[in-house]
Amino acid sequence: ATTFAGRSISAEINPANLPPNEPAWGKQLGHGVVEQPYGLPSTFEKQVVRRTVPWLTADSIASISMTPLQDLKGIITPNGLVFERYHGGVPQINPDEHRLILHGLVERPLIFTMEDLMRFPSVSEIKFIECPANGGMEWKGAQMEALQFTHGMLSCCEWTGVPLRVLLEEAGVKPEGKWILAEGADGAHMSRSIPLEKALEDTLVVYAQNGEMLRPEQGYPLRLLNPGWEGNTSIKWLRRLEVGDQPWYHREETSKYTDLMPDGRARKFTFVQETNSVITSPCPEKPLVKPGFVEIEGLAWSGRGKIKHVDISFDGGVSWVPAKLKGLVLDKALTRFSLVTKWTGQPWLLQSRSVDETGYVQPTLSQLREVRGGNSIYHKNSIHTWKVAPTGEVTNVQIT
Amino acid sequence: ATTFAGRSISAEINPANLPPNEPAWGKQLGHGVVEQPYGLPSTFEKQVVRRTVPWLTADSIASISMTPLQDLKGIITPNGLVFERYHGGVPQINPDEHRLILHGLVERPLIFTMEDLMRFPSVSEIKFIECPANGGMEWKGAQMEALQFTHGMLSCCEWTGVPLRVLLEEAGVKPEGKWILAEGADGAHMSRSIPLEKALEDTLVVYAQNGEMLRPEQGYPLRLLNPGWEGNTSIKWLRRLEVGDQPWYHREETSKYTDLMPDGRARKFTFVQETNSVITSPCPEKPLVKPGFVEIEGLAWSGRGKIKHVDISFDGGVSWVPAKLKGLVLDKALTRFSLVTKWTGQPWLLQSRSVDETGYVQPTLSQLREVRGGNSIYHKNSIHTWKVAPTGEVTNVQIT
Amino acid sequence: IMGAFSHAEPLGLGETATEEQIAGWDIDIRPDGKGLPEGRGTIEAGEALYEERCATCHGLFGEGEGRWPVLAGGQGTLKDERPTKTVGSYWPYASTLYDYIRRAMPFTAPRSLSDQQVYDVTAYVLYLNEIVEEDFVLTKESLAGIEMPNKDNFFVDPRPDVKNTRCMDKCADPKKLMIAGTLKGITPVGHFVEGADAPAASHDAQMEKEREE
Amino acid sequence: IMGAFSHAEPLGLGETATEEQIAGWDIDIRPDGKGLPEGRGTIEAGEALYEERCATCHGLFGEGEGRWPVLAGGQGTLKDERPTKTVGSYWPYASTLYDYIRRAMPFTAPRSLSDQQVYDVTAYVLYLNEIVEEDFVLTKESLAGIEMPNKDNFFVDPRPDVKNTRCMDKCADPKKLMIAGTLKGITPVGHFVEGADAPAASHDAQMEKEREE
Ligand code: HEC
Ligand code: HEC
Ligand SMILES: [Ca+2]
Ligand SMILES: [Ca+2]
Ligand SMILES: [Ca+2]
Ligand SMILES: [Ca+2]
Ligand SMILES: [Ca+2]
Ligand SMILES: [Ca+2]
Ligand SMILES: [Co+2]
Ligand SMILES: [Co+2]
Repeated sequence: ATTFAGRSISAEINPANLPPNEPAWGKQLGHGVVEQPYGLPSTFEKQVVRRTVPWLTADSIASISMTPLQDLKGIITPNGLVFERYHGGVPQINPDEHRLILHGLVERPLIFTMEDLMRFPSVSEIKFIECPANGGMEWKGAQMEALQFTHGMLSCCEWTGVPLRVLLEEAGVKPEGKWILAEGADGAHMSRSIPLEKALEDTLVVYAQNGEMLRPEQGYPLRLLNPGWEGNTSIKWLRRLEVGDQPWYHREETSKYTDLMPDGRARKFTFVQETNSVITSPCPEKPLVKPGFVEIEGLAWSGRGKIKHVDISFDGGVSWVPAKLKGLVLDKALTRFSLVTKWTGQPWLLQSRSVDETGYVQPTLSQLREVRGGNSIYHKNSIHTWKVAPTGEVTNVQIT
Repeated sequence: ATTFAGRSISAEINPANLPPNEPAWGKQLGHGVVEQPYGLPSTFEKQVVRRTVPWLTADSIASISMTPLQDLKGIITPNGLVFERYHGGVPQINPDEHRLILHGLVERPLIFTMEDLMRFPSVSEIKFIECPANGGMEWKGAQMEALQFTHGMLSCCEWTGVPLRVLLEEAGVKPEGKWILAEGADGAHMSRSIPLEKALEDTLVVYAQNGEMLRPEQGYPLRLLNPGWEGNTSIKWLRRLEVGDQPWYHREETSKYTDLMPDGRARKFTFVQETNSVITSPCPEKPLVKPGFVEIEGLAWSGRGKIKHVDISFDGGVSWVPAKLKGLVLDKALTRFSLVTKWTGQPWLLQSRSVDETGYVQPTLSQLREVRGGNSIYHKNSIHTWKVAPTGEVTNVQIT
Repeated sequence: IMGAFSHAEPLGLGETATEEQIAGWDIDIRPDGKGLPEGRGTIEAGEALYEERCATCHGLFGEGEGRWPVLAGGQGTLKDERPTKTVGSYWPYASTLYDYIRRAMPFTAPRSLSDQQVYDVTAYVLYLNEIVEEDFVLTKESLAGIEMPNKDNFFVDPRPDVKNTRCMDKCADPKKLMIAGTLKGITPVGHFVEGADAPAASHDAQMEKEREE
Repeated sequence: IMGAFSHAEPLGLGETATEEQIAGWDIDIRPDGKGLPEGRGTIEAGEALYEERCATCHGLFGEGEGRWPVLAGGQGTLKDERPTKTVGSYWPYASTLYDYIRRAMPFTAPRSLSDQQVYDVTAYVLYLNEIVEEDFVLTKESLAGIEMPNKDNFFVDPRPDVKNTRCMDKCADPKKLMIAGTLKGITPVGHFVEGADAPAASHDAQMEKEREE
C-alpha cells in the first residue's frame, strides 16, 4: 500500500468485494446500536486528523494544530477537527465548579454558574474562527507543501451561547465603561481587551458548538466568541470579564498579536480578519488524478460580513472568471465556492480572490508585502497560488 | 453524588476550585495539541449519548437508538449523536471497494467508485432526518418518560453529495422510467422504491455529514438522502439504483412503513414527514430547577418546507402564544423556537404547535387518532404535552 | 487557459456497468415476477430448510420465538386492538417474500441461500400461511399468479388527512380536558431517573441487568 | 396562565459577586498601575528567583534556551530582516511584564509565585533588559513610572490598508510573473507525501523521529 492524496491506496483491492460478487459486508451482520453510544468516524478515515508543525513552537502545550481543510466538505467543521490553539494546554474543568465573574465598571458585579448562563435566552450562529497567524509562515516565501498547514488555522461551527450584551445589561455598565478584559481559567490565564462597542454588537459567551457542549480544546465549558475577529480574542475557558475605561495592553496585545511594520513601528488592536479565500480542491494533498471534468472548490470568508464574489484565475492572476457561491452565504462564516471546468493536462497557476460585502477585494501578496513587509506575522490574507503540473501534482508557489 | 436532569450533581463541589481561590486547572498545564488528533467531548459530558429502548426490538442489530435532544443546542446534531436505525447492523465498508451501480431504464448503465462520485459538483444542505416511527410508541398512550425516547429518532446535519438528478442525467433516464429502487450494501440490503419525481426534485446521493465523511452508522461511505421524507427511504450504504416503470413493493414498503388504519386498510408510500414540534426545555430530563426567568425552547420541522410559526400553550391547548423562531429557518431542517417567560411554581401543561409554509397546522392527538386509530405506528406528529409540576418536575402526559 | 463551462453534456464520470457486474447485484423482485430467477420451490424441500435455518427465530409454525417476528397467522386481526401483521394477514404480494428472504434472510447469514433454496423456503412460508397447498410448486410463473388475501387493502397516502386550525384563544374547554399520565416502569433508565424494574438504555446493559436480578 | 413577556428588566440570573470572590481572581494590571498589589521588588531577590525558576528556559541573561522565548536584548532590531522582539526591544509597558508573569509564569507552575516574588522577578527581567539600574526598587508607584524604549511605536490598526480591484482580464503581464516554489524539507510529513528529513506532524512523533535518527 502506498499513500497518495491523504489516503492509502491499497495496492490490493479485493475483487471478491466488487460486483458481480457479494462483498464480505453483505454476507454478515454488522455491530448493533449503542455499540458506540457516542460515535466515531470510520477506521478508513484515520488520515483525517488535526496536525501540527512542531518546529513552530518550543513544545506542544503552547502551540497550535490545524484543521484538515483538504478533507472537509460544506461549511461546518466537525468538532473533532476544529483547530487547536492555546498557551497552557487544555485544562480539564469540572463544569459544576466553573464560574464566570462579571465586574469592574458595572452597577452589579455578578457571578454565574454554568446553569445560570444556560438559563439565559440562547442564540445559535454559524461563524468561522481563524487564528490571525493563519498563513503567517508564508510572509517571506512559500514554506508549506500542504493546505492543512497554509490555511488550516481555520474552522467554522454553529456556536450557541448568550450575547455578551445581555450579560452586560444584567450587570449594568457604567457610563465610563469602554473596554472589557476577558480572561481564561487555564494555566495561561489568557487575557485580551475587547472594545465595549464590539461586545454590544455581536460578541457571544458560548457554551456549545455544533449542537453539543464545547469541546475541551475549544474552551469547555465556556468561551468568548468575537465573530470575524482574530481567534485569540475569543478567550477560551472564560472565567472573568472586567469592564474598564481603557485597554489593558496585556502580553497578547503587545508582545504578541501586534503587527510589526517595515519601519519598526507596530499596529495594535488589529482585530478584524479581512477577507481571505483558498482553493481546497485541488490542493497539494488532493492533486488532480485524471483528465476530464473537474470541479474547482474552495472556501472564502470575511470578518467584515458576507462574501459577495469569488473569482478564479488559472493563469496566476492575469485573467479571472467568477466562481459560483455554493450553499449558505452567511455573515462571518465560511462560504464555499465552485467552478466546473475541464482539465486535459495543461499546467495551471490556480488562484482564488474573494470580495466581501464591504467591497474589499482580497489583495495580492505583492500589495500586502509592499505595505507590511515580511515581519508582521499576522493577518496574511493575500491571494494564494497553487501550481498544477501536467501530472496533476499540486504545489505551493508564490507569484509576485 | 446523585443524578438529576441527566448530570450527576456532585454532592461535593470542591470550594478550593471556587473564587476567590485559584482552581486546580489554573495552577497546572493541560495536555498539548494533537494529543487527540481527532477530538472527543469532555469526560464531564459522558451522559450525552445515544440510547435505545431494548424492548422495542428483539436485538440490537435490527434496532434503533435515539439522539439526546434534551442536551442539544442550535440545529446541528453532532455526528457522534445522530440517531441510529438499521436492519443488519453497521457494515464496515472499505470505501475503495465500494461501488454504486445505476442501471435499469437508462441509456447508459453506470458504475461509480467513491472517487468518481466525489468528482461530481457537490452540494451541501442542512436537512433533518427523522424515522417515521418517531413517537410511534405513544399512539395508544404516553409510555416514555423522556424526550430522548418520545422524539429522539430525529437529527439534523449539513449533508454533502451529488443531486441524484445529476447522476440520472449522466445515465440518461428512458421515458418509461417512473420509479427508482435504492438498495444498500449492508446485510439487510435495505431497499425502497422512490418516485422519479422526488429524485429529480431534491434527492441527494450523500458522502459527507457535517463536513466530514459519513459516519459508519449513517451509511459510510454513501447514502441516499430524501429531504423531508421518512428516514427509511434514505437508503444507507447505497450500492445500487435501478430505474423502473413501477414500484417494487418490497418488505420495507409493505410489511413495514405502511400505516394501518382502523378499517383494516393500510396507507402505502406515506413518504412525507408532516410538520411536528416538541419543547426540549423543559422536558423530563431537564426539569425547571428554580422559580424565575425561564426560556421555553424547542424544535420544529416539516417535510414540506420551512417552518412558518410555532405557538406555545401553557394550559394544555386552551390558549396559545406565538413563539419566536431563532436562528436559521431552513427548508426541511430543524428550526429552533423560543419563548421567554417567568415561572413561579405554577403548574403548566406545556405544548408547542408548529405551522409550516404550506399552512398545515400540527394536529392534536385527538384529531390524529380520530382518523388513524392507534395502530398506524408511523407518522405520529401530534401536539405533545409536558406536564410541569409545582416542584418543576416534568412528566409526559396525553391530553384528549 | 480553460474557463468555466456549463455541463449540458455528460460529465464522463464513472464507467459503463457491464451486464455481468449488474447481474450479480440485481437481486430485486417485483410483483409482476420481474427479477425472478429460474427455479422450482417445493413445500417438502422448504420445510426441511425452514426447520434448519429459520425455525429457531420464527418458530416451527411461523409463530415467532421470543420477540423475533411472527411470520404466519393473524388473518382477520387487522381491525383488532392488537393486530397480528404477517405474510398471510398483511402482505399484498408474494414476490416481496422471495425478494426479502433473498436479500436479508436468514438474519445472521444474509445472501447465503441459493436461488433454489429461496424458492423452497418461500413456498414453505406461503404454505405456513395457508396461501398455497401442500403440492404447490413455486416458479417464476406461479409466483406472480398468487393472490395474497390482503392485496386490495393498500391505498396511496391521502395526507394531509387532518386539518387543525391556528386557534389562539378558547380553543378547548378547560373542564373537559382528559389528562392521561405515562405507563410506569418501561422507560429505559440509567441516565436521568433511578428506576426499579425498568429496562436499561442499551440491549447489553439490559441483559446485564436481567442477569443480576 | 403566564404568557410571554419582553425582558427590559434584569432577568435575575446569577448572583452578586462578593468583593472577596472578585479579589482572588482580579489579577490584571494596567499600564497606569491599576491592579498592582503592595510589594517591593529588588534586583537581588529577583536574580536568585530568576536563576532558580526561569533561567532553564529563558537563559541566564534572558537570551532563551533552545527554542524557548528570548526575554532580553534585541534593541534596535525591529527594522531588521529578522527582528528580535523582547521585553526591552518591543514591549510598550512594564505593567505587562508584571501582569504576564503573575498570570502565566513560570510556565509549568502558573500562579505559584507570590505577589512579592512577581515584583522581584519583574524587576530582574527589566534589569536584564537594561531598563532599570541595579539599585532600582520596583513598587506600585515606580512601575507605572517606567518608560519603555519602544512605547511610542504602536499605533491603532489602520486597515483596510491595501486596495485591490476586481480586475477580470489582462490584470498582469504574464511575462513578468515571478514564480517562487516552496522551501523543501520543512513541511511535516507522515500523511500525504513521504519526506526524508522533514518533521513529523506532531511534537511526539517528531521527537520519536529524532530519537530514531
Ligand atoms: C437469528 C434469527 C433469525 C433467523 C434464523 C431467521 N430470521 Fe427472519 N427475521 C429475523 C429478524 C430479526 C427479522 C426482522 C429484521 C428487521 O427488523 O429488519 C426477520 C424478518 C423476517 C421476515 C419479515 C417479517 C416481517 O413481518 O416483515 C421474513 C419473511 C423472514 N424473516 C423469513 C425468514 C426465513 C425464511 C428464514 C430462514 C431462511 C429466517 N427468516 C431466518 C430473524 C431471523
Ligand atoms: C518550562 C519553561 C519555562 C519556564 C521555567 C519559564 N518560562 Fe517564561 N515562557 C515559557 C514559554 C513556553 C513562553 C511562551 C508561552 C506562550 O507561547 O504563550 C514563555 C513566555 C514568557 C514571557 C513572555 C515572552 C514574550 O516575548 O512574550 C515572559 C516575560 C516570561 N516567560 C517570563 C518568565 C519568568 C519570569 C519565569 C520564571 C518566573 C519564566 N518565564 C519561567 C517557558 C518558560
Ligand atoms: Ca436557554
Ligand atoms: Ca466535488
Ligand atoms: Ca432489477
Ligand atoms: Ca414455538
Ligand atoms: Ca482588575
Ligand atoms: Ca544559555
Ligand atoms: Co492582530
Ligand atoms: Co410511512
